[in-house]
Amino acid sequence: MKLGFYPGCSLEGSSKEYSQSLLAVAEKCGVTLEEIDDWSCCGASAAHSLNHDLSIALPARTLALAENQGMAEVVIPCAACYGRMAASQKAMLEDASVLKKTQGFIDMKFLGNVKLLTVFEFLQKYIFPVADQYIVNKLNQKTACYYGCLLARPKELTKLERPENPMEMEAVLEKAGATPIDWAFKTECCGAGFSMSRTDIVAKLSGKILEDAADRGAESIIVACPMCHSNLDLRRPEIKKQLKKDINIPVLFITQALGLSMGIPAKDLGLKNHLVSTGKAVSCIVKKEA
Amino acid sequence: MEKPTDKTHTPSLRKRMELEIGVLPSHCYQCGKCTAGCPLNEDMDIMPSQILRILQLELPGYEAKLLGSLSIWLCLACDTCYSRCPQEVKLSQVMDFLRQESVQQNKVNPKAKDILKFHQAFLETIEKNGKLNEVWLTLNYKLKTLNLLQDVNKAPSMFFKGKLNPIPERVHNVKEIEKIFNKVRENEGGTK
Amino acid sequence: MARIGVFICHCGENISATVDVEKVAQEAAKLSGVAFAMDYKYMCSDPGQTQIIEAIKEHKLTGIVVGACSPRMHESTFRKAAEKGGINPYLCEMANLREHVSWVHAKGDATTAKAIDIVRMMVQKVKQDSKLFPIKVPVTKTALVIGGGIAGIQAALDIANAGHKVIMVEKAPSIGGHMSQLSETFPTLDCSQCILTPRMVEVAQHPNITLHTFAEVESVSGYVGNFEVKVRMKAKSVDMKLCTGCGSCWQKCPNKKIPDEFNAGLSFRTAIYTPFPQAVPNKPVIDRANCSWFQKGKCGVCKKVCPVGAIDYDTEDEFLDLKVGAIVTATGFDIKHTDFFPEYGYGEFKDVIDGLQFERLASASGPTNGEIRRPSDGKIPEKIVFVACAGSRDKAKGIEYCSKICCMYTAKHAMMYKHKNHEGEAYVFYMDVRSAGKNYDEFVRRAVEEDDVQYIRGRVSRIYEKNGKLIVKGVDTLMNAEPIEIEADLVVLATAVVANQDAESVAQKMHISYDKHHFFAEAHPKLRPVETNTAGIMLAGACQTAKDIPDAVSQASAAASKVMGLFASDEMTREPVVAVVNRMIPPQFTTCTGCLLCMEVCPYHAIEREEILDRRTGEILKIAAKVNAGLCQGCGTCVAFCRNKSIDLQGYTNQQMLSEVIALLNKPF
Amino acid sequence: MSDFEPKIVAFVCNWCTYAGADLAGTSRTKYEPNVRIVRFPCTGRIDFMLLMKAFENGADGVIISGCHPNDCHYTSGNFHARRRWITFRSLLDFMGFDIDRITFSWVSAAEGKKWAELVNEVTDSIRTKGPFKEISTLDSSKLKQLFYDEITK
Repeated sequence: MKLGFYPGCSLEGSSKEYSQSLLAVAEKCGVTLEEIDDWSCCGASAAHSLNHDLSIALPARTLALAENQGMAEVVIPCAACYGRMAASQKAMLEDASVLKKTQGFIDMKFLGNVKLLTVFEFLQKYIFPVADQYIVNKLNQKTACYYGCLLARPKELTKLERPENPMEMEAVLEKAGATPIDWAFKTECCGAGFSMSRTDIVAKLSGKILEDAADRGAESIIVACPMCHSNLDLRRPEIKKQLKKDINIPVLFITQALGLSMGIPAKDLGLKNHLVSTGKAVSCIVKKEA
Repeated sequence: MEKPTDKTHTPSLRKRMELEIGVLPSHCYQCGKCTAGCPLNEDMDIMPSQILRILQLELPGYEAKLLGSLSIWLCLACDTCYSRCPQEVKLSQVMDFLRQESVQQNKVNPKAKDILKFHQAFLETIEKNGKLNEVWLTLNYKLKTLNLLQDVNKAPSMFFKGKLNPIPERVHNVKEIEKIFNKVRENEGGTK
Repeated sequence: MARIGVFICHCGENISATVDVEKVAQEAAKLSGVAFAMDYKYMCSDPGQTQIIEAIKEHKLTGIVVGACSPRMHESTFRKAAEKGGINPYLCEMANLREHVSWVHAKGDATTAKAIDIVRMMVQKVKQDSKLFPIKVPVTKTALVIGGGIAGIQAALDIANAGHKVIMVEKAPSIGGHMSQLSETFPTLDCSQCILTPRMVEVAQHPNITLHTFAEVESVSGYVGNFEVKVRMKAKSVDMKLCTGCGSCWQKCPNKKIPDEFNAGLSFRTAIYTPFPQAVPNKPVIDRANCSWFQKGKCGVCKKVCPVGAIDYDTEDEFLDLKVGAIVTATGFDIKHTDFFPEYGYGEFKDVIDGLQFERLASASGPTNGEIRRPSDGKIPEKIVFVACAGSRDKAKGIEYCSKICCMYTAKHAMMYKHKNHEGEAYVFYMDVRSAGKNYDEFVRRAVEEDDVQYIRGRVSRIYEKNGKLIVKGVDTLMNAEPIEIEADLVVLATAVVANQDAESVAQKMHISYDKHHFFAEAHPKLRPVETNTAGIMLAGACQTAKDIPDAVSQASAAASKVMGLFASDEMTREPVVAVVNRMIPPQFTTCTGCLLCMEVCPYHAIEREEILDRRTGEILKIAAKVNAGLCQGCGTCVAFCRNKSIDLQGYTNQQMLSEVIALLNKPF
Repeated sequence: MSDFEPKIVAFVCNWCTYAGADLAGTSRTKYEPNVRIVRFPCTGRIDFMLLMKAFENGADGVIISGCHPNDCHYTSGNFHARRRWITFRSLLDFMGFDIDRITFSWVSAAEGKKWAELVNEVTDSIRTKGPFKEISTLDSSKLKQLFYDEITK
């Protein structure tokens, strides 16, 4: 059984470290991820903003490829990509006319037999069962688990039990020996696609998020979405201007955090790639007593 | 229902929307929960709940008002509204629909031009490469908006941190992607 | 050989003006089996009826057809006449020559022809008629009231005061229901317990009322006037006769951390407990699920301290078999709890409470002795936000209906808060204020105008905790949908009214129908609002739908009056228009194959499965359907469904209907 | 054909449509005299074989009418009637019976006018259809063939 992998564009660019750390963790736990050959962009918010058909067709191509390459499951770590792919799949499976039209666009067959996994589902299904034997460190810090929009909503796609206050990420962090805090901005929006076109909005929304995390004593913020990451990490200067104060809580990808607990060296997790130094988070880590 | 405004008897914006995306404004009872929860409500010129209200009433000139609004471009499709709506009105889809209409009828709000250009730059980059390359996207976007200086200070640091990767990743068979784009366009009768 | 008499009425001019009545009579006379035919100006008049009576005697008639007005008008009149003439009243049929002929058609042959057709039709029918006799059903003049809330109490007292025996069954250890939990009542703001507790005591002391608390109905069988009910008396572990209610047991009980149902979980009670000080009966029971004696097998403190030795750990559930003539169902309602609302914190914020909890906070007998303090830290809130329609009118996550009482009690809550804390601020997020009722809207206006409660039109999207405050993200749709954020100390959700958890199973036990929300269904939404489809079972209070106290009480009295009506005579007389399964001798020769399709389709559960046994060996010879004449209402659905015509409807038999149809078309006879 | 007057039989329930017809009378609403009413306690009681009998005995058209949905005096009789009618109707249709000769309708006790209109409409349509002969000319072998074709499709 091949376990497919769809990195998505950001994970080849600004959020390399996400795929890097995901693959590192997977490898550590003896799980091989196979990248969908010749996958293309999901269209992200641009496609569904400007062209409905395109927003279904673009993911459809990749989904069809995955099917042809005989993948039963595909891991989609990027929350945004997952959202678009799942939406596209749902649209085609629920409406025959959409399916027909889309197959016309991509001129490929689509069967809909690939199961899409969010990063949580992947970790729960493939990493959790074996994780304990590899976890050597306690992260030993207060973390604010940040889901953002696309991991929590809409619930018919994300399949979360408690969309308003999910706990999936917390489960992972507890395994990694961190203490997740209870906070209010878990599922608030960070500004997503506006990081370039409306930086002011990003600064405001991400600002609120950082502020609440800081107020509640978070030592690190954990994310599972490249957009959330770049907004909370790269946009720190703008946020600083917005809040008129400096918050230097590092933002880690969930897989980086897990990787650290497994003692994977920082460079293999791409910790250096962040704008906000992750040193603070790393320094808290202690050996896990047997 | 509003009478068709012109001779050609095209169905009203509301009717077209109902037919295309199957969202019925009549289901909204104006509780305002969507507006209350919207992360961008402070920046919007027309509140989400009011957008539905306008669609319900269809007062003369309402189409221009909606298609020219900034709100439809500010919506980030975070689906907070939909996930809390007691009547399950898919507001984010309404926004998508209105955006596309406003582009087609080029009524796009001047304040939203940058957002639109970003989206267009994004799609063009994909059309060329099949994948998104942030460097290309950024350049393309800057050329469109001409605010070339935005983020230049960031570029070097990002570059050294390996966040920027100038050599674009491309889909082997880019033609395929182009085909998809063309077919979709044809299907729409050459809009955009 | 049938000897039918036909009597055609002119109805003054009403019929004769357009129908040639003489001709109709003449034609009728020619019909086979017609021994006598006449026409007369006013058949329904005294002389008219006398002529019928005499004709029956003189011509030895075996049945009569009266061609006059609609049977819905005068059927009973002429049936009585037939009876006076000495034939079975059900051997009289009416041909509707006025409403269906003379008044709707112009004068002419076609009209007269139609009149003749109808007469011929009825003549054929009456030939097929058979003697029928009204069904008499004895009535047990004892009523069962299920549920001891205000509705049940009202119904029980009304029936008992009318001189009938009443048995009340309440599942909780005390009667009183939700009303006993309320602080003050709208729109008068008088103290709930002050008006309720006297009624509770009255019930306990009433000579005609037998009260069974801590008991539940197990099963109901039988039919109107003759129900058989099995009641489970849950083991109280306390001898009610010996117990003096001194209270030393629960004062000493070590299990002190059990959430108190009466205080809506805002305080704790002991394992042996009386729900509240004014409880009726005011004697404790042991909650075995939480008692260390029953869970761990040790403790026994209460037994030691009881001065009269009333504690008995060995009592077991007992069953009671009751015979009652009527049942009043008053099982009440429940509300959604705060954990139902994801966007309002899944019930994890201590200071987000529901309406019932606020009632307890505001009640003088409550955990804070009537001081409104927040559950988390006991501080007196300076800002309270009330959220109306929490779960109501929310088809996506809650229920689509309006819970009816929330608008009023929310106004009351805000008012009471302002009365107790003049400096405090009260905000109400609402969608509509529905205050239809005597002095209701005035009440709401008072909250706004005199107690300056802030009403904001809009739903609350989210509530979260920050630095000991609750951030309420709402909107004011009346002000250009302006987003509004309030830092509140306490949030009260006016949560939706829903049916009881066990409503469905109760309904199934009683064979009454219920809607998709598990509220019990009335027989007719307008004209029979307190009866159910099962004759003899009435509804009272919020088990039917969300109701406030005045509505619940009036429905209870209405239900009581229905019961009294039933009890007015020793036996009920019912029209013999009921279904019968054909029977022969020996019984197993019935054509009924026992497919019991009729049982499926009968709306009244009037059809039972009967085993025809061999007299000697007792083995089952055949399964057949059996109609319970007490329950059958005579709709005849079973007849149409019956696969081999083994079940038939008296008064509308297959034979009768068929001969009507044939008579209509194949003319002349 | 022009002087053809159709024979129409109406199977109605006692509580709604029969009362409705009474109301038409008391309010003197005039309508075609071609209809003959057979009174049932409830449409749920109507055995559809009676319809066939009616046609067999020379009816040209049949009306079935009872209480509106949810208004049934016996709560569900009219639903049972409707359900059975839907199945029965498709059977008739399949057998090539002209189902337009049967009209299923709801007329409440308050709809005297509607009753009158119903009768007039049906009378007119049957009048244009002409007398009903199919049953007498029914050829069972043809039926069998029909059925065979259907199942061997």
